[in-house]
Amino acid sequence: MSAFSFDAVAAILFIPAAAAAILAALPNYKMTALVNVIASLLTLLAALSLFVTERPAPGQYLLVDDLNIVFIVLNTFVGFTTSVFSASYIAHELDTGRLTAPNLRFYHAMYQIMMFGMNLAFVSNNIGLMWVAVELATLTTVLMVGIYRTHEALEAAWKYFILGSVGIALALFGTILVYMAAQPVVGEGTNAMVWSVLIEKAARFDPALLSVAFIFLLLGYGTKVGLAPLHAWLPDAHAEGPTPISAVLSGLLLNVALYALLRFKLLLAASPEAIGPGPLMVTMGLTSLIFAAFMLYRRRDIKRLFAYSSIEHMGIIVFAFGMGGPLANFAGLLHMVMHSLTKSAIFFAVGHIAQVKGTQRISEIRGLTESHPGLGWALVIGVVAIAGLPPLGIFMSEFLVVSSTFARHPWLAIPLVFGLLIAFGALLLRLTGVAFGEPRGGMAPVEASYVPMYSHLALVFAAGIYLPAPLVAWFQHVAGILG
Amino acid sequence: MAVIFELAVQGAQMFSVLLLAPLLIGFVRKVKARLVRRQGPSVIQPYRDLARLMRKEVVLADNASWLFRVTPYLIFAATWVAAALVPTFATGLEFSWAADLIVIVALLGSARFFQALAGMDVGTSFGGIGASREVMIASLAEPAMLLIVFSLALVAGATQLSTVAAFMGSPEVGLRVSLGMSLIALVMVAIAENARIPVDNPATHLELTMVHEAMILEYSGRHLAMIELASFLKLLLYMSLISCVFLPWGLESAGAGPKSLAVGAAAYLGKLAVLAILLAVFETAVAKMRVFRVPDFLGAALMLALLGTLLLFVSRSL
Amino acid sequence: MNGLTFDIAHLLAGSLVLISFMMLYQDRLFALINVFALHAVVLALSVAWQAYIQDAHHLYITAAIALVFKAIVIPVGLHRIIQRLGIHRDIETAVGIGPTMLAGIGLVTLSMVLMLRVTPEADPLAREDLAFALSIILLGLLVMVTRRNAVSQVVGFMSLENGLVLAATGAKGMPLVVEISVAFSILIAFIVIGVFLFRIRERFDSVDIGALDDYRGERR
Amino acid sequence: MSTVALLLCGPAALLATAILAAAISRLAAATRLVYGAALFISAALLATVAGHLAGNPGEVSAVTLPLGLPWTGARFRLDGLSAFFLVVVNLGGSITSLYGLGYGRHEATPRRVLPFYPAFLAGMNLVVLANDAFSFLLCWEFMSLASWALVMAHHRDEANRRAGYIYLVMASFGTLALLLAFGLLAGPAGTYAFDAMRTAHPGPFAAGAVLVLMLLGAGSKAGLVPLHAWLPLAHPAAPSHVSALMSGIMTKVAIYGFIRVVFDLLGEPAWWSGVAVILIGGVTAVLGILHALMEKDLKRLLAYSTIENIGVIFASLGLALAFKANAMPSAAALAFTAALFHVLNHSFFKSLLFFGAGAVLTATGERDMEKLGGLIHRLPVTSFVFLVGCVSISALPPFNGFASEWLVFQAILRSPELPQWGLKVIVPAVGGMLALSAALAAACFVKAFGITFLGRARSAAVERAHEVDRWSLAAMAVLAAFCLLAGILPGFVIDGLSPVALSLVGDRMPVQIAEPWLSIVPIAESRSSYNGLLVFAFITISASLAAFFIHRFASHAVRRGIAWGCGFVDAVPAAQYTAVSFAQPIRRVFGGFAFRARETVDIPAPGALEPARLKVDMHDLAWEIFYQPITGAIDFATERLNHLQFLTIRRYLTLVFLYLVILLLVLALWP
Repeated sequence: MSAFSFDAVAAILFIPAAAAAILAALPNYKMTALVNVIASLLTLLAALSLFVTERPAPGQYLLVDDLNIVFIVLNTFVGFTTSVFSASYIAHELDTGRLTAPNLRFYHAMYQIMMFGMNLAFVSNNIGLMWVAVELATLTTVLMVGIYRTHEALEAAWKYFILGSVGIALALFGTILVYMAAQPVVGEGTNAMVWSVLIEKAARFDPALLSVAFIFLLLGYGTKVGLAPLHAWLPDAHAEGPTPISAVLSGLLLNVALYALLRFKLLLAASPEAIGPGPLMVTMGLTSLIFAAFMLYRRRDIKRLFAYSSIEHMGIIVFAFGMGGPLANFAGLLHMVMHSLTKSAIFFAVGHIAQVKGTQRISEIRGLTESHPGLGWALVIGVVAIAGLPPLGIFMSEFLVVSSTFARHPWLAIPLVFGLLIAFGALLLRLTGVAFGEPRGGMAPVEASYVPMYSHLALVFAAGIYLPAPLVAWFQHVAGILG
Repeated sequence: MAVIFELAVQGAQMFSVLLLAPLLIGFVRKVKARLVRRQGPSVIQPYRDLARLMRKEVVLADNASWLFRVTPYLIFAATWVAAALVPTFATGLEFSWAADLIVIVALLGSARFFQALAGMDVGTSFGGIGASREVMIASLAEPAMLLIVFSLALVAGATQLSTVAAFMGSPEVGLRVSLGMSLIALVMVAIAENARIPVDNPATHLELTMVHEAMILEYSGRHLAMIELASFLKLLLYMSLISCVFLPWGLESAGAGPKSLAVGAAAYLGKLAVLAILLAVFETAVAKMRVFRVPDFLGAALMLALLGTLLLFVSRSL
Repeated sequence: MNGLTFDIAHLLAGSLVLISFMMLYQDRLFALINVFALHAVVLALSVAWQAYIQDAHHLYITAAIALVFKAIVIPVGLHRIIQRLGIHRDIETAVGIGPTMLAGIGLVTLSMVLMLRVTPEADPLAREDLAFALSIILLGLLVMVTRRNAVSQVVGFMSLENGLVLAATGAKGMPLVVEISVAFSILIAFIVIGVFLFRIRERFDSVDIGALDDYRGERR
Repeated sequence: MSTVALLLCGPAALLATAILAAAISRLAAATRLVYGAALFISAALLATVAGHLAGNPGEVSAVTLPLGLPWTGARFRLDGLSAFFLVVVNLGGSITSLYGLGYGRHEATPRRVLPFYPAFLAGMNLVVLANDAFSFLLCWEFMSLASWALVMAHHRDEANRRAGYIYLVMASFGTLALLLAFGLLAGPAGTYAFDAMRTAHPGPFAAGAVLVLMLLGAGSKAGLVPLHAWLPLAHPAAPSHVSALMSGIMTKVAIYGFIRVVFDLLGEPAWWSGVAVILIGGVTAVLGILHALMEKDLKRLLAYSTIENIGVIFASLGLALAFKANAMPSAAALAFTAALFHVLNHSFFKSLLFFGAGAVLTATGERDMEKLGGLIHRLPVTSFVFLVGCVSISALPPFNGFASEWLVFQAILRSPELPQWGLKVIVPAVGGMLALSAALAAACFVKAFGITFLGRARSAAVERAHEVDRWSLAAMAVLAAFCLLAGILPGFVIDGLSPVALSLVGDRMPVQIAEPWLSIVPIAESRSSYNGLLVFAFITISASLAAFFIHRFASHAVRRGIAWGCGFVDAVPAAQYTAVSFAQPIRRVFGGFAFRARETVDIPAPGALEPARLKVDMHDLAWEIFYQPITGAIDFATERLNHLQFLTIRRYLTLVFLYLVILLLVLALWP
């Protein structure tokens, strides 16, 4: 049994890696999309099998615990749906000639490497390994953002690359500091990087070192999370890359970095004299939320608009985790899952829209609910969901965050509510323009399946009405772990 | 037996106000005429006018609607009911509890509502002028009236006219500044509501400042008679209101015997005469004011009424 | 550990900081690159020393990488790029030298203060090394943000990364050091190639520039 | 199966209908099907509640579904208050659906109305039943969302889009305010069930904060000044029967929310809370009706008058709070009953009036009164029922509007017994304001009816108009009948409301049905009493007496001729009095302070041929004082921040660098 379960973890890593190799080698590019989908599906199945099988004991490099299993399943699921969406999307790109066959092979290989990197980051029990994995995922996305080779795409990729590298460096320094803090206690060697070991002995680590370390980690991984003012790469990367990549960036990569942050937050919380991570995260969260909310108003590119909304939501999540406590942590986890699903669904919709309308400029898209009802209403539902209106999932998490915060620290809730309202105003303003009014732009029907989009929305809707008890218990347990 | 008697008294009041109203108007006109050294028409002239109007045919504008034809009866009915519910010579009539002071004010309000509508029905400019000015005046008169009611209710602890009258008759009222203010305010409101000088001139036509007359400009014959009679009743109503609240002497409860009722009736007539003369004197003494001075006039009434209410708190230290 | 080894390590690390200051001082590209080569050499020495005293032989690889790749290959490459782009004449500091130096001094003190809060029972060598590494990193960032030219930004980044390597090697028995240094060298190679391919002087024009002029149509 | 569980089937069925409607909305029969289903379901719900009330009004039944917030569950509860509002909602809902059966057929884009209409009804039902903060807010916002979709039904019109936008933003502002209020009530532990909140009494500061937040949250939905700005935009934008629901019913649901929290969950109020609510109510009433008077768009006029009635209701609720705070339960019961009675009445006549407006719209395609007129000849039935609505809303006896306002005044007349000087002085003043608003309402509806239905036709559209379909007429007739019945038999309503009052303010009004001649006596007969039935009887009798007398003894002759008009003959119908000119005297009196209205007349030089012009400019002060600064501030902030989108990489790096240094400094200075 345990043998098989170990296979499950291995499979999560092995399948994407193998798929990447195959895709890179595959001569027939028509096959690539299909292979990509299949590989993602297999990965998803492997991830799901983690539920039924018993988990391996935490090793020096790999670990499966209650915290990361949530992320893994979410990651593989969105990875799968995105691959389905990407298949139709890329086909269209081929027709319009924005991409060529070799591009395509490269693209799909990269896709799988990225999945590999993210899965590795989730299952790794070694902070060094986690760092490597996160950076691997980041660099692959850099290459994919630049895939269109247009002036803007290259600039976006470059910006992403430079800021990302600085983030990488800072995060690495943080990791080294953690090792140094651990080394006197745990002893030299790999053990001083094994998370499950660290978390036990963290109380005896040097608090000052840990504090400095956390600052560097916060900035390093925070750059990936896209927290203001480290966010600069995010909007352009979302706007200029292929839409499936935007979906993956918003839905998954941000989560990966966030997950890393959470791990270190736990570490820091375990050592009492060290600087409290809560206030820092709350501050960064509020800053990002309010900043992004204001930035939403002047956006002209629809993908950049939703990129900023991702920044806003990351702000909310980081705020929630910063607040801590069972309610806020529960809300944070829920919000993260819901945001991944919703935002990727929105990007699916946006991808179709951009393809039928032939533009990403908001001002040139009008009356979608009339010209493309299926698409338009999906966008309406998605934006309504992302804006935190019921009966969709994000409403529940925002309800919990705001009400619990107001009961505990009223003065923190005021800016939070303020930011939410500002962001809502902006999103609704753009939605009204895009979804209603005289139809404008291309009228051609969409030849692609809405299944991924609507399945995400359905999940979000269901979660807003009813959370199954096991899931709730799970989340509550994890929230408890997060303290 | 008693019930029948009380019903009889109620009925007596209903028809007596109907009969008295034209006489009152005739009396006022007579007095006014004499004050300006004119002979003036006889006191019963209003009856003659009404009778003649009744006999004449009705000339309807082409586009007059059913509302236009129904309204006179509605106005008349509402005013008559209101007038019948104000204690004249006796309090506590059989049906007096069917409506308190607020209801009476509101009944007059409904009459005005339909009158304004009728004014707009034909679609002449004059009707519009009349209606719009009437509602403007009413919108100021009614709050004033309500505040008067308020201070009365504060003093007497009721809005039921019979109770108020009985209380005002009782010795413990004494003389109160606030009551004086309410009286003045009530008089001002009454003048405005009855379209008397200086707010409006009941005896003019073809004047751009007219209000009441402008609304009923299109009426003729029996319809006009109804409306005229209603306006007569209204004047009577206000006079009996003032008399029963502020000069409640001689008012008997309806249960009392015929003799005391007769006394009450005599007293009532006396009060009416006095008030009529005062009205006539006042009207001859002052001049009609511009329509857009009327708000100031009524605003003053409103302020007086409010002031009376607040003073009452002080004097009573409620 | 005896005093001498400690002093030598200390000396090397300190001289790295000094060289970072020298970088701040340069306002010509060629000079900057040369100083950076020196920086790399000293780093190589210090890494080697660490390898010797911790007798961790894999660290020699790191030292070698530093020496060959950073001290020779990259600088040469950058020289050629500069000639290609023809920007060797540029005076390319965004902020004056003086303020930059002051800021640098401030940063070094800051890192000292931070590290002195670390409890002394931690390995003193590690502590000192950390203080220096931190200041080198901060100085590297300073170089990046005070220079206009992509090339000098790359140089700044590389010096930053030298600081990382210094810290990593200073940490006793830290695994993955070699891998990391290799990974970083590749990263840097990418950056350099990027600069070369895209002819990046400082930046592309930003994409969303059109939105600068506000459009009243959508105002409420 | 408990009553509430039975009741929950209703909204469920409505939601199912909504989904069905989304599927079949292309079909021709869809309209009839959906409205028929909605009618049936609402009627069934109404019957269930009526049965419950008839059986055991005091009984409370609750149920918890395994939905919504996991550890709280979706709780629903039926008590006196929710039962009453369920009656309001479903009575309105069923009659509106009846109207929709006819009106819906004129809908150009049924696909944008049919799915959301049942959802809207379901949302309102669920809000009234919800028994925990999460379900309440979820249903509340769902209600807003559904109505927003309905407002956006005619989305090609720029004005409607703007209305929908402002509406939803204001709605979510309100929701966030409610959310904060519930956060305070729930406490850090997060006990979101209403039952738990009821037992836990917050401190004075928290209670005050909750009251303010409720005024913001529920008030913004109900349309309290200055949060009303969205209402006159959004309500008219929707199809007329939806406008009726929004104005007549949804605002009542907002009031339900206010009552539920402030009277039920919050515990004992402080006396100043009464002051706040009374003042806001009075101001809202006066400003609302003044705005209505200045309108010439029929539906917007109605929307503004909704604001006035909401003001009256809130003032009365504030009185109830004040009495309750001073342990005067009987007076509190009087004020509270008056408020609920007015809630019911307003739901009647406002729906009726919006239906009428809808009928006019279908008949003529016009909402602008300046283009209407003389419709009484074209739409006899509609004009009659509309007249009934006008009389009722103008608070004239013997109709229902008067009965409830009379009760409000009776409650005001008990204010001298209040101990606090503030209340003593404020309440009479507010009483004056309410009287003013009542009189202005009469003026407003003289104008509405007179300009729209009387006079001569102002446009060709009117000439072509003809009476609307039977369904609409039936719906309006039913409502008119209700207006009269509630007016002449108020005793029954009052007694029906007594359990609610008993449960929330601790006392009830004396039993009314026992009174002789079915008159209503709030305190004592010697003090005040009113008998709508008798007044109605007297008026009819004396009117018919007079008519009989005249037709018996006087002449019957009638001659038609051209209008006399003192000899002036208005050449064109356009020369009639218009809505604007009708409002001019009142604008002269109140416009100065209410709208900073300025009138400028430019009369051309003697001999010049061009006409003289009267120019009036008015300002919506609420808009200018509250909303424009906010939007301006947002614009400014976005303007400034937007530059951050266009920095060079070096500048971005600088940001990161500075942030790092700052954090390190913080750490260095950390104790």
